[in-house]
Amino acid sequence: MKKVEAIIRKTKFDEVKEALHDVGIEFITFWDVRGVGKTTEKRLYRGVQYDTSTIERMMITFVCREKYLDQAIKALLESAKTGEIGDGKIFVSEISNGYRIRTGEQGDKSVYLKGEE
Amino acid sequence: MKKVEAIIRKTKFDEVKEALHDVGIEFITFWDVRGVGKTTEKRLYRGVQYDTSTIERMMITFVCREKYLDQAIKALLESAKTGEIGDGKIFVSEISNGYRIRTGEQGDKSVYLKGEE
Amino acid sequence: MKKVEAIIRKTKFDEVKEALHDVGIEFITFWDVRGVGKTTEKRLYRGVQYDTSTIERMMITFVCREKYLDQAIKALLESAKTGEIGDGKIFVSEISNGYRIRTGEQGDKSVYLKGEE
Amino acid sequence: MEEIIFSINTLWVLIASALVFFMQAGFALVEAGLTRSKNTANILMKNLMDYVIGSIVFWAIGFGIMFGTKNGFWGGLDLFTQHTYRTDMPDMAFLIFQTVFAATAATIVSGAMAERTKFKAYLVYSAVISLVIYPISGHWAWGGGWLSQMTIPFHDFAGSTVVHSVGGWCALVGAIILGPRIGKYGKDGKAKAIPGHSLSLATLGVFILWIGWFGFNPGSQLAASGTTNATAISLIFMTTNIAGAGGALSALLYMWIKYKKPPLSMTLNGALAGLVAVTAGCDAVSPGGALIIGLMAGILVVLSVEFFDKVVKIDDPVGAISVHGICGSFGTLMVGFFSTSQGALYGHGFGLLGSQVIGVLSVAAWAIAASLILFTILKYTTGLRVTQREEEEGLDIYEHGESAYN
Amino acid sequence: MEEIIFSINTLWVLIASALVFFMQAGFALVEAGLTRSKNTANILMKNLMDYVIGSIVFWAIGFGIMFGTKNGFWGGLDLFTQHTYRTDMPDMAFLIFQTVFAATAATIVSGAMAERTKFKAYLVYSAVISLVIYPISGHWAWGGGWLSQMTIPFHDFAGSTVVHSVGGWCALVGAIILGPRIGKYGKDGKAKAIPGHSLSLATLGVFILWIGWFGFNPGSQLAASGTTNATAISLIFMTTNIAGAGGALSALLYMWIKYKKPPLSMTLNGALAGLVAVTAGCDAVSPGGALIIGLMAGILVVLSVEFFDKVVKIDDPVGAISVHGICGSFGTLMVGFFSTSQGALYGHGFGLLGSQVIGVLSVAAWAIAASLILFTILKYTTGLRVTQREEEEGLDIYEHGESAYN
Amino acid sequence: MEEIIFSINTLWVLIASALVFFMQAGFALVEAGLTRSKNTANILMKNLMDYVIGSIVFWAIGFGIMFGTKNGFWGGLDLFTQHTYRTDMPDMAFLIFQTVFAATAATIVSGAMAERTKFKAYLVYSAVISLVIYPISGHWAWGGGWLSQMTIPFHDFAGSTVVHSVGGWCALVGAIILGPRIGKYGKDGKAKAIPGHSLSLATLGVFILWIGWFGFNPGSQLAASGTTNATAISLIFMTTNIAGAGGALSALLYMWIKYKKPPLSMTLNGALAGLVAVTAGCDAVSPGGALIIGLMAGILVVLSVEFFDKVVKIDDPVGAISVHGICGSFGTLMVGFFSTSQGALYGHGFGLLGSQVIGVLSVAAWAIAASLILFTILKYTTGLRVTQREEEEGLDIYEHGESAYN
Ligand SMILES: Nc1ncnc2c1ncn2[C@@H]1O[C@H](COP(=O)(O)OP(=O)(O)O)[C@@H](O)[C@H]1O
Ligand SMILES: Nc1ncnc2c1ncn2[C@@H]1O[C@H](COP(=O)(O)OP(=O)(O)O)[C@@H](O)[C@H]1O
Ligand SMILES: Nc1ncnc2c1ncn2[C@@H]1O[C@H](COP(=O)(O)OP(=O)(O)O)[C@@H](O)[C@H]1O
Repeated sequence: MKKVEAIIRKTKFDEVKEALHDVGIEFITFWDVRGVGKTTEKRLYRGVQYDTSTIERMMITFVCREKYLDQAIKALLESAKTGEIGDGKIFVSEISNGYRIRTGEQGDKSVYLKGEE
Repeated sequence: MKKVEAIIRKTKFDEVKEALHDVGIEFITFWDVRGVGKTTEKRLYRGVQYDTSTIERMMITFVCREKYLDQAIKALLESAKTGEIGDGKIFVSEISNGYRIRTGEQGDKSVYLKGEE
Repeated sequence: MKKVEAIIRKTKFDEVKEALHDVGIEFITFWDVRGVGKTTEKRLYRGVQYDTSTIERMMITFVCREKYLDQAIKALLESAKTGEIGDGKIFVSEISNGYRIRTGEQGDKSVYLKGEE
Repeated sequence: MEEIIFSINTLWVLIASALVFFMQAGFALVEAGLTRSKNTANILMKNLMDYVIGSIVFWAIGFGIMFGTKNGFWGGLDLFTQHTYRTDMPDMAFLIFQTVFAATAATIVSGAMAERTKFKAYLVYSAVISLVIYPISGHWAWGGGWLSQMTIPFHDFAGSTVVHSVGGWCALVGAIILGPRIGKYGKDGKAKAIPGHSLSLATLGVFILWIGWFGFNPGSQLAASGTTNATAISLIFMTTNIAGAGGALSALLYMWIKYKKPPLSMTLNGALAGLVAVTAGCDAVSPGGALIIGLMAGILVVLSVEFFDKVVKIDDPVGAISVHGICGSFGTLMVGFFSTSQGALYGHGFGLLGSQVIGVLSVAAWAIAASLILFTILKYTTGLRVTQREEEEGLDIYEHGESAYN
Repeated sequence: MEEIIFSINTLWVLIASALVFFMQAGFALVEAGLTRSKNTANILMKNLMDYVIGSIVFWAIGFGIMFGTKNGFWGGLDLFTQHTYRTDMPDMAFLIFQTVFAATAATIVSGAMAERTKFKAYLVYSAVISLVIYPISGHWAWGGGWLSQMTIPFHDFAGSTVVHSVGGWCALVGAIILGPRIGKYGKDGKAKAIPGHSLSLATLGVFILWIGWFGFNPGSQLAASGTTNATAISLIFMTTNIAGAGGALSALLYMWIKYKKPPLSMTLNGALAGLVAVTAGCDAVSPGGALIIGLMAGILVVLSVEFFDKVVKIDDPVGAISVHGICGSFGTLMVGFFSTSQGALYGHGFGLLGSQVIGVLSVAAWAIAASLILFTILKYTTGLRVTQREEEEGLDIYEHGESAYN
Repeated sequence: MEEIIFSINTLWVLIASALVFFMQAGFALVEAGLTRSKNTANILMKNLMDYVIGSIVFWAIGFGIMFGTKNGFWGGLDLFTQHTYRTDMPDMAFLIFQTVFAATAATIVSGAMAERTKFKAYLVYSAVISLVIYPISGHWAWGGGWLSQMTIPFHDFAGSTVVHSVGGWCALVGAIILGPRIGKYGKDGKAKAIPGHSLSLATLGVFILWIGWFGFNPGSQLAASGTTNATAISLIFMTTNIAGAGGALSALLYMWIKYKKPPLSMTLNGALAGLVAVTAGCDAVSPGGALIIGLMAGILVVLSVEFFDKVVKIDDPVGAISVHGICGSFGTLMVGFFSTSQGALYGHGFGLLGSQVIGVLSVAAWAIAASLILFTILKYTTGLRVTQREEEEGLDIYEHGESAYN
């Protein structure tokens, strides 16, 4: 199994979600994150300037079977892209094992439902 | 060292926490996440229906030594389970190295305190 | 590529951010997390004591090329340290692949900009 | 001159009505703040709708039951309030003031039943309390009913018993029938803390309630013209304020001593407890008396919250039973001691105290009986409690299809 | 005696002014709550600044245009309001009351144009509406202008049309010229929901607006002394309250039936719709009439929000066009039916209705024409809309260099 | 007739008291909003408790010191305010109005000392300021003390100096003795921004303070009956409002020009600065004068915040020293220029200005000296500052055992 983590624009979330569903990713988990980088947008708080330009992004993550990976990445790259700086990143890593809490099933079976294939 | 990431029901958090402590997991880190999947609960906002059923979950994560892994998973599976759809998932992955910031200790030592074993 | 995840004190964030930038980490992503451990601080809510001492921490994460790893860890260890219990942890893991959404570039190129080296 | 007196009274009663109306916002914020964010839209909606429904049904029927003159038990019907009731101010002014009072009684209950009650059932309950439960007991004490006809009339100036304890007792019955929230009591039966999602909202709510009380209590004088009235409402301002301060202070100190740390959430309850307790006697006690009543109420509310939470294990997320039911009754009884003109401590014997006991008990009996019937019927018709899944995921999504925060 | 009457009127008008002022906070919270957190500082700032700018320019110029006596179309210039206008209260009291009214008209627009308008452009717009757009139509109806000189004068007691619909029509024009927010309409043109970030803030805002309305409507009586005035303001309190209740109730029920779930966000709009609708006739209708007007407005606002959102695809994040423009106009027309002394339903024929139609249409025409010119000029000078990047990342950072939540 | 005058005055003073009370909520929200969420329960608690404690001790002792007639320096003892002070309204009305004023002076300090002060020490401080520090200077100016007995009496109508600057100076001393928050100044000594956690709360707080000022300033007339009083309070409404608007506007424009972006947080301070500054002369200046005072205060507050923050490096998280201390003093001095009846700009020479200077300086000297002693004693007894760990993890958990948000 592969874990995909993508840092995307919040405004792109709906598109990304749909694109992923379309290629068979059933469940994604996400939360708000912020990013801070070199290019800074000046901020001002009560007369004090501070130049961390934290930008708001959304972290989405899902674990999927190897065979879904390529199409998921493709879907992600297409749906999350605007072409402007700040579109974000996708990182893929290895998951050694997974469990479905409800049933205790492990391995690949933890991420898809038997009979639904 | 292994990293365990579990997406659980918020209501189960207290039980999970205690179960993990009981099997020797000393520290866990957690935050709020949302999940969105195929089964959708219709929502309505000012007359517009939108069908992302984001459900609120809690992500908990901890890094532990190999030998604790099995019992931690067992504890998690038991304490986080309700048997109803939506109980969540557990994913295990490999950590190549860890550091305790306070002391700079690395490797296994970063996740347990000398002398406490 | 390596993924670094560090759980640090919120108050140390600015220092950490600057230290990382100085050693060439261009972009970091972060969010608020809470930790709960064995040492508990009693809390009280409307007369009921509850002894989860969740402490607020910040999770910061970045993916960097192998060659940056050591100096990044060093910078982190120095900048995030107070020497008091609760300084947090750093975990390093392997990333199998990365993509820059804007351009579709993958692998190492996803985390640095051509020509900026 | 008559006209001027009329004007001044009207002005005061209307302004007081606006302030009391604002208490709805206070209740909404306190209750939302002390519960979890997954149920916030639900609790806000309940607080809005009980006012909305109360406004309509109290005008349509409740007011007549309360202020009609049929007999000592109820006032009879005056559909859509057509009769004439007052000569010193327009009937509409009196009606609007009474409407916002009725809504207060109704709104108390939502807090105790928070995070697990079906919205539909709540709406029905809310209509019934403004329609009949509150008006009946209101009639007894304020509408010329039997409590006001006793030799020593029952003294509940602004409604510690008539308004607050009625809400509190209904809340008690509701919370019992509903049962505790999932996760409130561990397998060992020990109470667990379920912290509210925003003490900022709760604190703002208490400040709003406090300013609302400056309409609630002095407004109940129902007049402001003439030296007597002006002096009375000034005293009431003072006693109200001092009792609120006393309640907050003693709750804080008591918690501090007992648990080493003074928590905000309980201090807020202490302030409300003091305000509720002085409501019955705010016109009759001295500022010193008010302070003592407030101080006692602040401690009482802590003990009471712990008692319900830990001993009898009734889950009341915001402490409504303790604040309104217990401290409301307590404050009413204290008038029997602290009334400067009739109280035992001022050497006037225990006559008034007797009346107070009768009043407190009879109103409690009525509120408990009526709400018991009501909630039992609701339980077996619309159903009272949401499903486990709805409760766990939050009422906002399942009952209202939206979430309060995005 | 004269002095006392003078005092009582002053007191009432000033208190009402304070309440109406508070509506600014209500608008700020409703609009902030119903939009996303990345634009919160921006929307709050707009709500603050339109009051600030309105206070200054209305005093400097607007008031004279509105209440001067030059001719039926505009009142002329009275720089910094030096003339004398009233004998029954100080001019300053009248001025401050009118100022908070003017600011209300101005502030309505920010909601409809939220999340994408340049701050600079908003400030200019906001000055112009308080300076001239609102005063002109205000003059027609309230300043002795032509609408008040018709045989059957146009009846808009507290400003359903003069205040609310003016704001609503400007909002309509602004929202059209701006275009929808990024992401509001999918590629297939279907409307998407962009949920607001905090229903707690929005609900508190509605409660604050509601209490503000107790200054807005009864305050428009501009007097409280004497039985007639006291009775009038009491009635207005009642009709205002009942219409708000009616609006909330019918919006809730309608949504419940249609979508199976009653959402808070729309119920809040329903309450406001009822309050706006009754504003024109609050002095002239019976409580029963007010209830019916409110009930109708509650449903109308839902239909209208859906119409603008889904059919004509005008993106109005908080529903300002529907609440203030549509329901304001609707409520004004209803006076023609429900006025107890002049309305068609009470057998007085359609004369008043005719005047109401003329008033509603002429004010709408003026507001739309004036704001069309204004926004077009702004579009080609300062620019009206922020860049795509600013809109996506949030106006707070790019326009104000700070974020509302940290 | 006497009775009616009495009634009208009472009504006005009580309503004003309620509005001023509400300022406590405003302060609580502004301070909570401009600090971090880990200290929210603590700051809310402080704002609640200074009112609670102030209500009790001011009644018990402070009032007598302030309004007694012992001598020009202090008024003497009148335990629990038993004497008679007024004939034109009930003493209780006067007392409650003065109580809410005293609490305002007290509450200002919590903001400047936020996020690092021990709760216990704060409670003691808060008692002492309402008990003696504020009453003494209040006596000088308002209680018949020496400032009011000068040939040209010191003019501080509603307390720019007596209330606000006293709070501001105590805040200054407190902030100095405490030292800056951890992380406020970098190793290079450069000031860092520590953004507050919610500008929504802060903005609502400012709106609430603004409406509270409509009680604070016009209420200080302490009467509303008769043409003179009615005209006076109307003017005060107007000047108060215009100065607040002026302050917000100039702060916004100044920041915009200087930093290219107009931030909300500073504009809020600007509004408060204008309101504070006009408080001294709100009865004596023209609306035009009020506008100018407000405009100047809005710029002054920005300069002052930057001066304290960057130059002298005193860490004042909410800008209380600048808003209340600096702008309060500034506004008081401006009366010497802008008073239409006595001011230099109206050709009445510099006599009043001299008195204003004396008043401002003597009150500042007293407040600084008294609070210096107080805070030094606290430092060496209860301790003033929390430990490093407590400050880093947040005062909520360590001082109160709970967190504001869950
Ligand atoms: N493949 C996945 N990758 C990441 N998160 C997932 C994945 N599958 C489920 N989740 C998370 O787990 C939560 C519960 O999972 P769900 O599939 O509903 O439980 P069940 O296994 O009982 O059907 C979801 O809300 C989602 O956040
Ligand atoms: N094994 C672990 N897995 C995940 N998070 C951890 C782990 N150990 C510690 N943490 C996180 O790091 C934070 C600080 O760690 P702590 O153990 O208190 O520091 P120290 O190493 O100085 O004792 C904790 O709050 C928790 O969030
Ligand atoms: N190396 C990295 N590790 C972790 N997060 C990153 C990294 N690089 C970028 N991000 C996240 O992705 C977001 C957008 O990336 P950015 O570099 O601005 O886009 P682009 O690739 O178009 O230049 C950032 O806000 C940050 O949160």
